[in-house]
Amino acid sequence: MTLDQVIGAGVLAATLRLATPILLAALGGVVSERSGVVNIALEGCMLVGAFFGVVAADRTHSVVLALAVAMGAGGILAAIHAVAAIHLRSDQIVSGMALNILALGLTSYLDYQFYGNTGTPADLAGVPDVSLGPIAAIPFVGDVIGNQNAIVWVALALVVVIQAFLFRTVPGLRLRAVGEHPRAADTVGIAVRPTRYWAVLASGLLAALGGAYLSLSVAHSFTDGMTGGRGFIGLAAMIFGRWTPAGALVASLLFGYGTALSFSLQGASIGSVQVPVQLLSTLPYVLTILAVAGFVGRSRPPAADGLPYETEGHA
Amino acid sequence: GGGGTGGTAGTSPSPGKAIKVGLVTDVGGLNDKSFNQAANTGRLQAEKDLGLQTQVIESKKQEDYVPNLTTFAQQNYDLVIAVGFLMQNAAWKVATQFPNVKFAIIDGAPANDKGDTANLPNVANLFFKEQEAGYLVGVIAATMAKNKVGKATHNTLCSMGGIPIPPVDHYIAGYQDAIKTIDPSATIINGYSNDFVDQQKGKEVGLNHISKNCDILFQVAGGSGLGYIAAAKEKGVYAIGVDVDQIDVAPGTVITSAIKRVDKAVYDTSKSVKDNSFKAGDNFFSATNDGVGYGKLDSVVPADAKAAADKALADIKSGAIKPKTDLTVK
Amino acid sequence: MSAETSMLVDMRGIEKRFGDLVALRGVDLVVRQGEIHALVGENGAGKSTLMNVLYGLYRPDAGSIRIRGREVRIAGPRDAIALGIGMIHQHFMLVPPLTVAENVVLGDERGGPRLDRRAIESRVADLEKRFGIVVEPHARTEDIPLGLQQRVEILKVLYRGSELLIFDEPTAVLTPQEVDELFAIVRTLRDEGKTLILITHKLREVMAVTDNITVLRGGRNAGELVTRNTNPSEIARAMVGRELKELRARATPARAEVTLKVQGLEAKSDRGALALQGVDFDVRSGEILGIAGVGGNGQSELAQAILGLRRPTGGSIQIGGVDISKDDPKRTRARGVAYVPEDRHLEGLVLAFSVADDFILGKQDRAPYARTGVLDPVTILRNGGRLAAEYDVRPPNPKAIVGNLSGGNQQKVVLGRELSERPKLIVVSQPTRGLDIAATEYVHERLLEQRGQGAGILLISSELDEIRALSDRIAVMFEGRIVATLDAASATEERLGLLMAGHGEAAA
Amino acid sequence: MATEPQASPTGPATAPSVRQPAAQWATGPAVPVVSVAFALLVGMLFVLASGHDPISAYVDLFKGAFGSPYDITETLIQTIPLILAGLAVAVAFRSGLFNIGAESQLLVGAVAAGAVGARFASLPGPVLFPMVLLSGIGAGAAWGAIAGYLKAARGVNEVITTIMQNYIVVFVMHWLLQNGPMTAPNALGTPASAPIGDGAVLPVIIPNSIVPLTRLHAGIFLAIAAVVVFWFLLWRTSLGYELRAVGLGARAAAQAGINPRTRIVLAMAIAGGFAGLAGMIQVSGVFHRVFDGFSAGYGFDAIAVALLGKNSPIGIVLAALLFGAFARGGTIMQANAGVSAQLVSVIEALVLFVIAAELIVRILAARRRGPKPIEAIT
Ligand SMILES: Nc1ncnc2c1ncn2[C@@H]1O[C@H](COP(=O)(O)OP(=O)(O)OP(=O)(O)O)[C@@H](O)[C@H]1O
Ligand SMILES: Nc1ncnc2c1ncn2[C@@H]1O[C@H](COP(=O)(O)OP(=O)(O)OP(=O)(O)O)[C@@H](O)[C@H]1O
Ligand SMILES: [Mg+2]
Ligand SMILES: [Mg+2]
Repeated sequence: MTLDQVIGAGVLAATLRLATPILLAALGGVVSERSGVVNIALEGCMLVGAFFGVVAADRTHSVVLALAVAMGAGGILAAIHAVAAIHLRSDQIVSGMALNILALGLTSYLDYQFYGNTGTPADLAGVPDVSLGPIAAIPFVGDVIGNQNAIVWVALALVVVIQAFLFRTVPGLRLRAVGEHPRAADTVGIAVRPTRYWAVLASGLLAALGGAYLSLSVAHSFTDGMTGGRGFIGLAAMIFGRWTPAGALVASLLFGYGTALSFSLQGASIGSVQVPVQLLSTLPYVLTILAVAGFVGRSRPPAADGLPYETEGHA
Repeated sequence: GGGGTGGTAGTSPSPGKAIKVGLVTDVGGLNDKSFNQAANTGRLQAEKDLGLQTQVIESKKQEDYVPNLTTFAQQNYDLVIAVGFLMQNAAWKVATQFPNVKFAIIDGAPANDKGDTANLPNVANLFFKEQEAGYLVGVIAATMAKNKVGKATHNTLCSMGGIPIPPVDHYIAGYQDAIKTIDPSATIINGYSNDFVDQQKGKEVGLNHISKNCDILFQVAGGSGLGYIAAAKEKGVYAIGVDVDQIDVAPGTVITSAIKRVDKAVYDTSKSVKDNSFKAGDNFFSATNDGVGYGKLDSVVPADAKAAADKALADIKSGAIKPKTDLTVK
Repeated sequence: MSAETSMLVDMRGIEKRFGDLVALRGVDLVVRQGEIHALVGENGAGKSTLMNVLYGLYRPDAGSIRIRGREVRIAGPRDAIALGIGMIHQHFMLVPPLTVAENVVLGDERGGPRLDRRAIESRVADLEKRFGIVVEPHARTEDIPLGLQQRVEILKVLYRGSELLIFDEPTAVLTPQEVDELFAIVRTLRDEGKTLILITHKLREVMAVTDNITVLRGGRNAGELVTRNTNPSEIARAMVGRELKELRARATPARAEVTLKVQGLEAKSDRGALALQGVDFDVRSGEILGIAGVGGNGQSELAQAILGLRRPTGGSIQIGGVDISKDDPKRTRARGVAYVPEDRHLEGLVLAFSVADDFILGKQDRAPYARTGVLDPVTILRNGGRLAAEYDVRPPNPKAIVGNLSGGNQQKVVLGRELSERPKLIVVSQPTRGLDIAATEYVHERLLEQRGQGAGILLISSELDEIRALSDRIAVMFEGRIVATLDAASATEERLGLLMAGHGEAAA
Repeated sequence: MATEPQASPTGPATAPSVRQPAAQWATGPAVPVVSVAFALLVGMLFVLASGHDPISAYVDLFKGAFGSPYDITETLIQTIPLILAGLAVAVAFRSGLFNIGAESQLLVGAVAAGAVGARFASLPGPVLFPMVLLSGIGAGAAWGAIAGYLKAARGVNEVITTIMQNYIVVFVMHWLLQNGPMTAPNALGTPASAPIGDGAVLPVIIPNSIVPLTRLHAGIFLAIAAVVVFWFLLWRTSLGYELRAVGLGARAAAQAGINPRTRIVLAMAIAGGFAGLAGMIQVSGVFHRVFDGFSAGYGFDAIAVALLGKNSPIGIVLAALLFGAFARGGTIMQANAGVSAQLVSVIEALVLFVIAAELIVRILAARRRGPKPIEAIT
């Protein structure tokens, strides 16, 4: 085990890449749950984002359109969840699970319909990397951040934007009020349900962007179930990060770092014992549990998280 | 796809009762970018060329194998094909119940509840010698690396498996065996994404390998391996595909593919039922009968590399070379 | 000002149904400009419902509303706010993690989308200065005492320029000082020309500050009274339909043995501050010791420490001579300690349980309700029916869900559970908060009955009337200490008030 | 000290919620039936759109699930692990916890059962079977208890722990079974453990002379027993009362002498036990060994099963049957009507969604409330 394998520029760069989709899902979770709606359909939103992004990139050859379509698809899925959760006051978890199953079935059905045995075309328009010019030339720093994908930067910027939105703007204040005490918000004339609709919709857009990152930035193609549970990891990151964007960033980075380590340490040995690759793969998960148990501890969700708002219910 | 694209359309079914072939995938499903997909290609080919009536069931869970095979057997299918070694025991169970139905298992033989395999009179065991395919692409890669062709300048060759299971490791073992034979000084690195689906994981392993100067990356990881190829494409190095011909996945990056003709196995076995030449017991698909091989070559592959591969192919056929099945470098 | 325009609110024939339940059956309410109008009635009479209709939270099924003579449709709080109506709800409508200033301006933040905290805080500070209602604008709302939270509610309404302020049971959770301060504010507001509607169960308050009174009973009007021409018993008669009982005179307790002995007790609050700093007192059997004090001076921590819900950091708690300061609630209760917590929704009851199930909370693992860990549903149900009847729970259905009972009836379930096994010591906290006269009377009778049977009772209440009416001795708590212990006879309201405010004197 | 802020349940607050009175009309027995019918109707449009005959597709779906004794037994085989994993989720929900970890608890139970069953394969059934049974349940319980302990002692949200645990187990199983400590020498291509001893095998309960080929094993009795245990435990024992009390009102429970911390650990252990039993049954009844990729996602379906079944015993059984029927019927739909597996998933998701959203009921209810729509306040 060398220092380079543990904190080398390669590992840190990989950390950023691996954290990005989880971060985007977690940001979606933060926005939705801050408004009081549990959205475990994030995984499904990511998946439709990944798929429809590829379809649009294939049909339009435009990255911008591809991203728009990807996010639109995530938005639609989220909107369905919003109707169930907000309007119909359905069980939010069942609705989310159903939409996850739907997304998996639908994307893989359509993938086969559209691309059959051949897979997605090879010349897809992809989201480009951003070269930071002179910064890229700086040793180490340049190796870490010099050539990251545009969506990585977008995700990091979104952390700042959403953190500022939630805690430094009036609409953010209202959104938090709706998630903590919807009736109080209602009594001062804040429209509870529309606020929640927007928040859930936004969560779908964000998660779908995470999915599009996987298909359009990382893989340049779509494969069934390619999100691999990142939506759920994102949920965990959201909780770990105490329902704040900055916290979600820390959690996602930690998780990404664990995953990056599990690759860079392959073949390394502790003393004379070579660690089995399969056990190395547990690193990010174990690390997350340890971090939460060791440093983070109790975190409390928004008080009205997951509770449908009954306008004529009792306070 | 790796199947020959036959052009004979309009072959109408034989006037008698149509032969029925049922294909049961393993849990990887039809879109696995790997052998289920290849098997399905073979099925569709057989339907088209041979006028068979075919159907496919995708298994969602391991416990579905028995009922899924049974479903076809009960409906008096002539041939039921189980795709994947995971179905060895299921195939044994169902085949012993339906002695009048013919079965075939890709990558396996019927195995009883104890795990002991036994040949059954109505089951064809379709085996592939993946190490031979691995060896052939290893020859191409090592030759290019040795001669510093194109971007292959570091004489470092890598591979990535999905998970370390025998069919995967056979490919890699053959690959490494060839490299060691051609250039003992070459650096060999192997890794695993521990996943057959996740592209990002595959890509990260690839980027990690490239940072260690790998310039030829051989993927044996299904969908996850597409990420490995994506890494090669992004960093401008070479990749080698697996199972089916993946040259079109990333033209200019993928220099060739280690091919396992699952489609051929399905097609040939279907045909054998129609022709009444069905052979129970072990059927090997190897270099000898074009069951494995290497795929189309990119233009960057020099003639001497192709020549070396063809020579190796001949030696394998003649038995002069027997590629290893154990990894040289873990 | 003509009679017509002086009529600020004119509600006519208001009806409201919740499913099969008719909460309002054609109620009229007239409130004149500039008056303080009392709205009284027993629990469930429909007071809150009527006000929720006026504030646009509920839509009436029938009836009309005129504001300043003009017929209006109030479809939501926004409409109400626009009409100059503001409501201070019984259960505060504050978002706990937000600051005071944020809560005040929420929904009407003014200025751009950027949340300019400093501007908001200074605006709120100006408002506070104008009305003389002072709260730290940048404090987190969940960190400040209930009395201050209520001021935030009032500020919210004033901020929106409301002319009509509806107070739903504003004094239920306030200490006497806070009540006095509130009424001072209320009078100032009237003098400023505001109109106020005050819902309360306390007739003393009605007599003290209001001008006119509307009485509701069972969703109907049961009387319109002018405060200065009436008296408490007339109001009570209209509300309850019978005369008020005077509390029976109490026999002085026999000098009995000490049940609870607390010595040098120290404990920390949830936030880590020293909440109890050397508390000494004892409670004898057959005696009620009242703990008076402004909320937040350690009363809650005291109750929790005795119960074993909070581990003391020093001192001792003895029941019958045995130290229990390290016991958990289960062991404490096994020694004959009963507990009526101040928050019956959160702490007293599992609201989703049936009445019968809530009656056995804490007794679920012992005979006759369970044997070797297996519940006996027949016994539990029978016990539920018996206690429901004995404690006058309405409806007396042991299968009813507790969350659907009225506050008074919920409290009866708590009492039935806690008092039915002849406890040695009863720790009671705010036992009649939010209850109407009849229910309050009922609770008091039950506590006196326990005293008569020899139980020692530690009564924590912010109602001085309650403390004085029930206690044999009164201890005053201030900043985590007992600053004085008085005989009931010598504890005048003035003396108690001074002590509670920290103006000490030599203990009597 | 014990007054911990349990008031607002971490994890989804819907979990232990009392059905709001306003939702009480959503309970009639006809409701799920109507919902399923409606969902199938919607699914029909999808089948139609994909170019298949919806009527025959549905006939196949139904016939596949219930068309013959064999099909019924296959449906039941699918249902068994769903019931048990559903119970694992439901016990936690009832205790105010969200258990996303039924999947890994099931796997851990399977691994333990497979390891013990293979290691002591030569022991006679009366000795071996209880050993395998207990190791499956015990391992699942211990694995579940870890999440409970971390929550009780360190305040770690169980959602995080159980999600992470799911992944950890998958990789540990890779290691155990791919040339690892449990790998059987003659497993051929399959990364699998050695078969369990005959004594540990759950027998097939219907003779093949009556229902040819059936695999329906005695695990169904264990599943039924588990449902009864679930009901009895929660509603007929002191512990169950305590778990529900903690789930519905932790502070009230705490002041009454019920320590929420210990109950949280117990609840997760019991949940893990049910899931572990599911894994053990899959080993003893279906596969007779453990192999890599053993997981079938039961633990995730179980979340839907539990919530669909409203965390009640009968509800869980019915919801599991619905899922089981889809799993089995979907196969036949593929084989006969040629409807692809993904499309079957889509229809399944639709059914789930319609039932979850209680669409029908809520639409009807909105109507019954008359002209004032509940969402009118803006
Ligand atoms: N949201 C609701 N749903 C159903 N019934 C309700 C609802 N709110 C109030 N009620 C019923 O309406 C009646 C009047 O209740 P309301 O809250 O107006 O009484 P109140 O006079 O304010 O009582 P209290 O003195 O206890 O505050 C009660 O019988 C109550 O059960
Ligand atoms: N959702 C509801 N459905 C039916 N009745 C309800 C509902 N919510 C409240 N109620 C009824 O409203 C009445 C008032 O409820 P509330 O909880 O305000 O009681 P309360 O006497 O004011 O108690 P407290 O002051 O302790 O809150 C009760 O009679 C209760 O039965
Ligand atoms: Mg009220
Ligand atoms: Mg009240």
